[in-house]
Amino acid sequence: MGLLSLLIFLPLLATVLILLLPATLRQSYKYIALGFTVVQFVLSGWLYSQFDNAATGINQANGFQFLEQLPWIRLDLGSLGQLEIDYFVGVDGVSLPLLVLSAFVMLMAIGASWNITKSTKGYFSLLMLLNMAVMGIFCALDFFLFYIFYEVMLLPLYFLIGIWGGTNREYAAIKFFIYTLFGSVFMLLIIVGLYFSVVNPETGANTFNMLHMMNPNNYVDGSFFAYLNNYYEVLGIPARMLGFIVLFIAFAIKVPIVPLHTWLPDAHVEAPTPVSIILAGILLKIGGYGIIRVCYSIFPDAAADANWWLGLIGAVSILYGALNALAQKDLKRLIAYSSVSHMGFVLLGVASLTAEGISGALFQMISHGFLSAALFFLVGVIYDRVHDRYIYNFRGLATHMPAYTGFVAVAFFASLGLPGFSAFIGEAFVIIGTFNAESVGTGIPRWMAIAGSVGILLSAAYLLWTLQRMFFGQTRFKGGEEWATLLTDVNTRERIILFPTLALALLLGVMPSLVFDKMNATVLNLVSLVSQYL
Amino acid sequence: MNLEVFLFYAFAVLAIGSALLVVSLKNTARALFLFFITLFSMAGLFLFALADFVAITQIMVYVGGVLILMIFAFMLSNKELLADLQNISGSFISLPNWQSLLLALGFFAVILLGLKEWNNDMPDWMLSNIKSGDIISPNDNNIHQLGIKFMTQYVLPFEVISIFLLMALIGAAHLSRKEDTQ
Amino acid sequence: MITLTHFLVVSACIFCIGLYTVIAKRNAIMILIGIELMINAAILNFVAFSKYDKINYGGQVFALFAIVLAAASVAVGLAIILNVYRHYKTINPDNITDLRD
Amino acid sequence: MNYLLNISPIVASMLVVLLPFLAFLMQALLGKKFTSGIFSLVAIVLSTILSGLFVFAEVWNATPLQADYSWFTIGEKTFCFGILLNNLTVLMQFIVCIIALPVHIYSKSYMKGDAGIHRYWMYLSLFCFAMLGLTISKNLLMMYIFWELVGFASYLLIGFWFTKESAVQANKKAFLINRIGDLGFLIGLAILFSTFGTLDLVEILGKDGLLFQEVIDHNSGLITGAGICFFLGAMAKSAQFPLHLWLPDAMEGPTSVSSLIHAATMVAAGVFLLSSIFPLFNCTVLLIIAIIGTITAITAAIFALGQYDIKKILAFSTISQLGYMMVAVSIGAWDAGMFHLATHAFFKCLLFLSAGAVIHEMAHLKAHTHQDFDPQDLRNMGGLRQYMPKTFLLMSLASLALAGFPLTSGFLSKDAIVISAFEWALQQGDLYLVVPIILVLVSILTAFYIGRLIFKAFFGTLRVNADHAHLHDAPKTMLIPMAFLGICSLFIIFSWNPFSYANAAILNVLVVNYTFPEIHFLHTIVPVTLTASALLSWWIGYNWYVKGKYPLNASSSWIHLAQNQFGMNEWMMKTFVSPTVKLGKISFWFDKYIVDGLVNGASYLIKQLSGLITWIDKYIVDGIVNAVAYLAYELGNALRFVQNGRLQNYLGFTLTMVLIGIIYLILK
Repeated sequence: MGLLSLLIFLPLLATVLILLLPATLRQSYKYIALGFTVVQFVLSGWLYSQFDNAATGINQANGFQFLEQLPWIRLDLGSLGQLEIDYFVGVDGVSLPLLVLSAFVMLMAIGASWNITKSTKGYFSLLMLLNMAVMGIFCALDFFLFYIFYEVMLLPLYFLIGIWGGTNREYAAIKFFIYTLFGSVFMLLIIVGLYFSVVNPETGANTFNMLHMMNPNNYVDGSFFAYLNNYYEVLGIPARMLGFIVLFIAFAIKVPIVPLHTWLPDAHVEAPTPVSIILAGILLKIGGYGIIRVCYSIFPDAAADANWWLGLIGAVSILYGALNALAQKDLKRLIAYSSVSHMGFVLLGVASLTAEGISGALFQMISHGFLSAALFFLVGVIYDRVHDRYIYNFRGLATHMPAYTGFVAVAFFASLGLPGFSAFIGEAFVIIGTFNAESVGTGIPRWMAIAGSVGILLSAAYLLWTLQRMFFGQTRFKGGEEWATLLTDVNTRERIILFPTLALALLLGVMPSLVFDKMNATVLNLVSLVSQYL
Repeated sequence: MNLEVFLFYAFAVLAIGSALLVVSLKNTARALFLFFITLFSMAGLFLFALADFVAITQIMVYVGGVLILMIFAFMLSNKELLADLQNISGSFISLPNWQSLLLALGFFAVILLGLKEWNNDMPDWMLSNIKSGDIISPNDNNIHQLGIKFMTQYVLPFEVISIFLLMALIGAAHLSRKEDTQ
Repeated sequence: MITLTHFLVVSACIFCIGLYTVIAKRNAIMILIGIELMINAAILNFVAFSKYDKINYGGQVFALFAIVLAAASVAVGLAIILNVYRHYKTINPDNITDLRD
Repeated sequence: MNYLLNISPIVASMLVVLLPFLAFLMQALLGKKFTSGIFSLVAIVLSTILSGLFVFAEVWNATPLQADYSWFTIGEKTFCFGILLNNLTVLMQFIVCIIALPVHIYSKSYMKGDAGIHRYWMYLSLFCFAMLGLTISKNLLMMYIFWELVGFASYLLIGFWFTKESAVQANKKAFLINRIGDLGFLIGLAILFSTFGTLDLVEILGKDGLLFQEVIDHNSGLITGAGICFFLGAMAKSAQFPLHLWLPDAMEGPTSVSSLIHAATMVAAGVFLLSSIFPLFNCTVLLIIAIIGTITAITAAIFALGQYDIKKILAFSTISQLGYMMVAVSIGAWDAGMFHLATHAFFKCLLFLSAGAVIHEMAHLKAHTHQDFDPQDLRNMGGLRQYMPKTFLLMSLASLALAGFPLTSGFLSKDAIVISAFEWALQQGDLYLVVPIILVLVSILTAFYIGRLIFKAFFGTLRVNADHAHLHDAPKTMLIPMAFLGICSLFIIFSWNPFSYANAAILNVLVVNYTFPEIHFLHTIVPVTLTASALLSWWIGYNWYVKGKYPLNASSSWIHLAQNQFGMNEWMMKTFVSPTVKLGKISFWFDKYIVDGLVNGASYLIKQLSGLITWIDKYIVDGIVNAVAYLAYELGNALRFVQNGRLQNYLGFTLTMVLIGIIYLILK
């Protein structure tokens, strides 16, 4: 059993353990979850330290590390040939940082769930199941395996939002579920189409292996997604473009992009704090990861054609999310919209198809991963105390909760892109890369970069405005004296969670090489893979 | 037409006729006595089939046993039952129930049809027996033969039927005994 | 010449009359009589066929068995009828409809 | 000891930057318990010593030094921590240190007793770190990082008294307007990166830098764009019209902060930036800079006339002087700009510190006498000369320097700019003369408004009831730094010749090739004119304000307009802020009702459709099923009489069935 399998299935073990323990030991569930996640985090740290920076990843199996390949399902389908599904996992420069991020965010989420009392058994076992699925998604290199993890992820989330959420939780849970399912169901069609178009050069059988799908030589001539002799069209869209679009939409819902983002504010607002943390910290990244790992790598030709639109969507998401955030009165919703805006940078950077842009986008994913997690956690702090997050109900928190305000200010400034924090590196390089795109000739015009930078301005506007409205000025609460006693400053547990997160943001902002070194070779490989079709 | 045939027809008519009367009569007592005649004529018909011992048994068991049992049961039952059974009111002959009649006639037709078909195609054992002449003739000592058969070939059924008869009698006695006053 | 068919026709007549009695009569004792008629018709058949079986005498033997059975059944049947009357104060089967749905 | 003395300028300059950062960290870790600010003080003292002895002394007028330390690699491009030490950067660093040091000392007593003093020291050290880092960055990305960090520190310090509503509004405004500039800077970076593939200043601008290789058209739209973008950055930081709005509001911060950040150092960073990347600008950009600089200079001077708040007068004065520097840069005399930056740093800092001392006293008076008045309002002051003679002396000195009176440093630097501007304009053509003429006008206005300040505050009689015993000069810890700055405001620091800037050390070392010829007679005429007009304006001011022969209606609408900056704040609010907020609301409405409405509409439609399907299912599909079941039931019910419990009937049916079966067999 390899390290990756261990990493993926450790949480499953925790789930089993939690389910088996009798309810009288319910106090131990969170410790079990915490223990397993800590082990997982250490394991991911070990992977990080053992990672070979020179490996190129993306489309070559030898570019991946910690590979594990086991035949999983082998079925003779008669005239349809041999069904070949592998348990095939590995990491490269794109997935490794996300893997570490996931382990970290999971740790935060467990910490944030410390005070959950409602049926802890179900809660923690679902959380661990989610953990497994997420790890699996980032490691899977077999499309079928990927899809299974992708769907498995939905189920615990649905219950976590639907059971432990806020007042409108059912609506939010169903909306989230349907939205994601909408994307993934069509993804399944494309997976099947790809399966029948691609053969494994060694066995001659059709395959779900993503790496084989990335090699044009493995496509059967004249098959639905073939590079050569492909005359298939659906509604006038060439088949490969269609495949790209459908996969893109599936992942774009997760990112989320602007017209498909409406699940996000609802889900975030209704979800309990830890789930918001996971949603913002990991789930949104799956979208970006999928676009890079699947859309761009398997359909580089279509990606090269479509990237103007992707850039446009990214730019629109940035501005639109920021403008919406400006209009929010609910702190959590504000942060949810800011996520839309910040994830727009990811799309813009990826679309730029420059090494700087894509690296910036990946960095932005990492940075947004723990910054948004920290922000949601911070919202959770006051929501836990007074069950209110309406911005105008608070005033002058700075004098009342100085440490909390300190954390909030750091998190706000970090996420509005103050240099020295990680978000700055991500956003700056997305903009630099996007601006550079016109010189390189990837079809992204410069005004998109400028639009993106206006988004940075707007993000400063809404975050500072919030800071001014909620934290500065004379102390005044809607709940009066009662709130004043309830609103105690951050406690040790919260400090333990927040401090490393923000310290990490600072560390990565000062030493971005910690992430860039791991991904450079991979990103360059991706750029060269796609740019040959430009 | 010789005497034998004439007698056969006479018995047959008597049997069928009395049976019809048994059915049609409303008075149970009368019907019982008419049934007595039917059984007698049936016994007569048995003779024509060269089954003298069966005929005797028929008379002894049925006429001497069953019928007497019935009449006694009838006579010895209490007054209300008697009145019920007599049921003298209404016509002398009850009108036939048309559905039942239809059914009975249907069966009759089917049986006749079967008979007609059957005549053209007798079973093998009969044909071979006819051919080899193993047919009971009026001169045969039936009783002797039956006795041997009962004690050899059919000893097991004979014993079973004896026990069965015993059980039936005990059962009947048990059923018809006066209920214990609680 | 009295053929087998003669017997069979008579037997058929008696059987059908018995059948009718069993179905149509509104009197338990008459139903019993109908049964006896049908049994007799059967016995007649046994006996008539027995003529062609000198080796086994099966027809006659079973005719005798049938007679015994009939006697037993009458005994039991009568006992039942008496009990039924004692219970329901009637022997009209139309009035005993415990089997109704 | 020898070893210590042998540290290289590079290491020393790094230490200069890092020491305040260490102080910041210490102060942050120790938190509330530690209020003396000793770390910050020690750090800035050490920084100043290091900067002066090991950096400035070593590099000034010597070979530039540089060092690169690999930072991170993105794609194939490697970015480095780079330190560039040349005349310009070490000068700037030294100025920052030498200004920061007295301000630190001054703060020690000025901020004494404030509840948030620990934060004050923390922020101040953070600012020093960022500002010092900004000065010696070799890599433009690093410069950008420090550029934003100074803005952040400024944000924190403006909002230092965060319970005050106006302060938090002001710091938000400052940060956001600075953000606009930062974005300009960022886009400029992007343009440079996509043009040159690097952000290293030396690689781009060095002797044979990329910019001077013939690969790039110097007048291309992209380079123009880059120039405009960088200027946008400088505009916001250096408070150029119309992005100057934040600076007057920034006066909400402690006065010591205003003196350091919003007068001497940070706001000058824009000028510094433009000077460092000067070769990048082509004629178009320079013209734009000239126009903006001139407009800034004149409008700010006019606004300064109408102010009553002592700090706001100084703020507008700063803006106006920054406009001067911008003009200097735009005409190609960026050395003059830097010279003015240096001199201005000292006397403006001194002005602020003096104003701080005055405000300090007024606030004490207010607290003591339990009166309610604004301690910063000129209208409440007067006659302070008697109570605070030393402050008066120092402030007058600084005012003279500001007005460009001979023997002060301001005389030299201002003359350098105005004369160069005349020379430039004469070379360029007639229309360009507008610029120097406006500069002269501004100079007169400057003399007038600063005279007004002095006369109103120090002459006449105090306008609020005063318990005279409580008004006295500031304590020594405040006075000594002020005196130090006062000395620095004299000509001797910069040039041995009090009447000609030609001998100024800064101008001689920062070698700039002027594109215009020197015109000798201007070098006499302009200083004389300026001095004479300054004297005239003071005479008028003395008559108006001290003698009380005020000819204007105090409530005239012109004064009001000047006071509230021609309503620019409101106009900006109406034109940019409210529409943005409104746009946000509209887009949220759009999101909530249109986008989400579409989603919900789709779900509603699907629900309706499913309702229809349900209806069909219930009444048609299930209807058929039910009909079959109903039929079976009715049939069963109809046949129920069969099950009547009559044995005979059962028998009859059985037999009928048997009969039918037999008939079927027969017929078959």
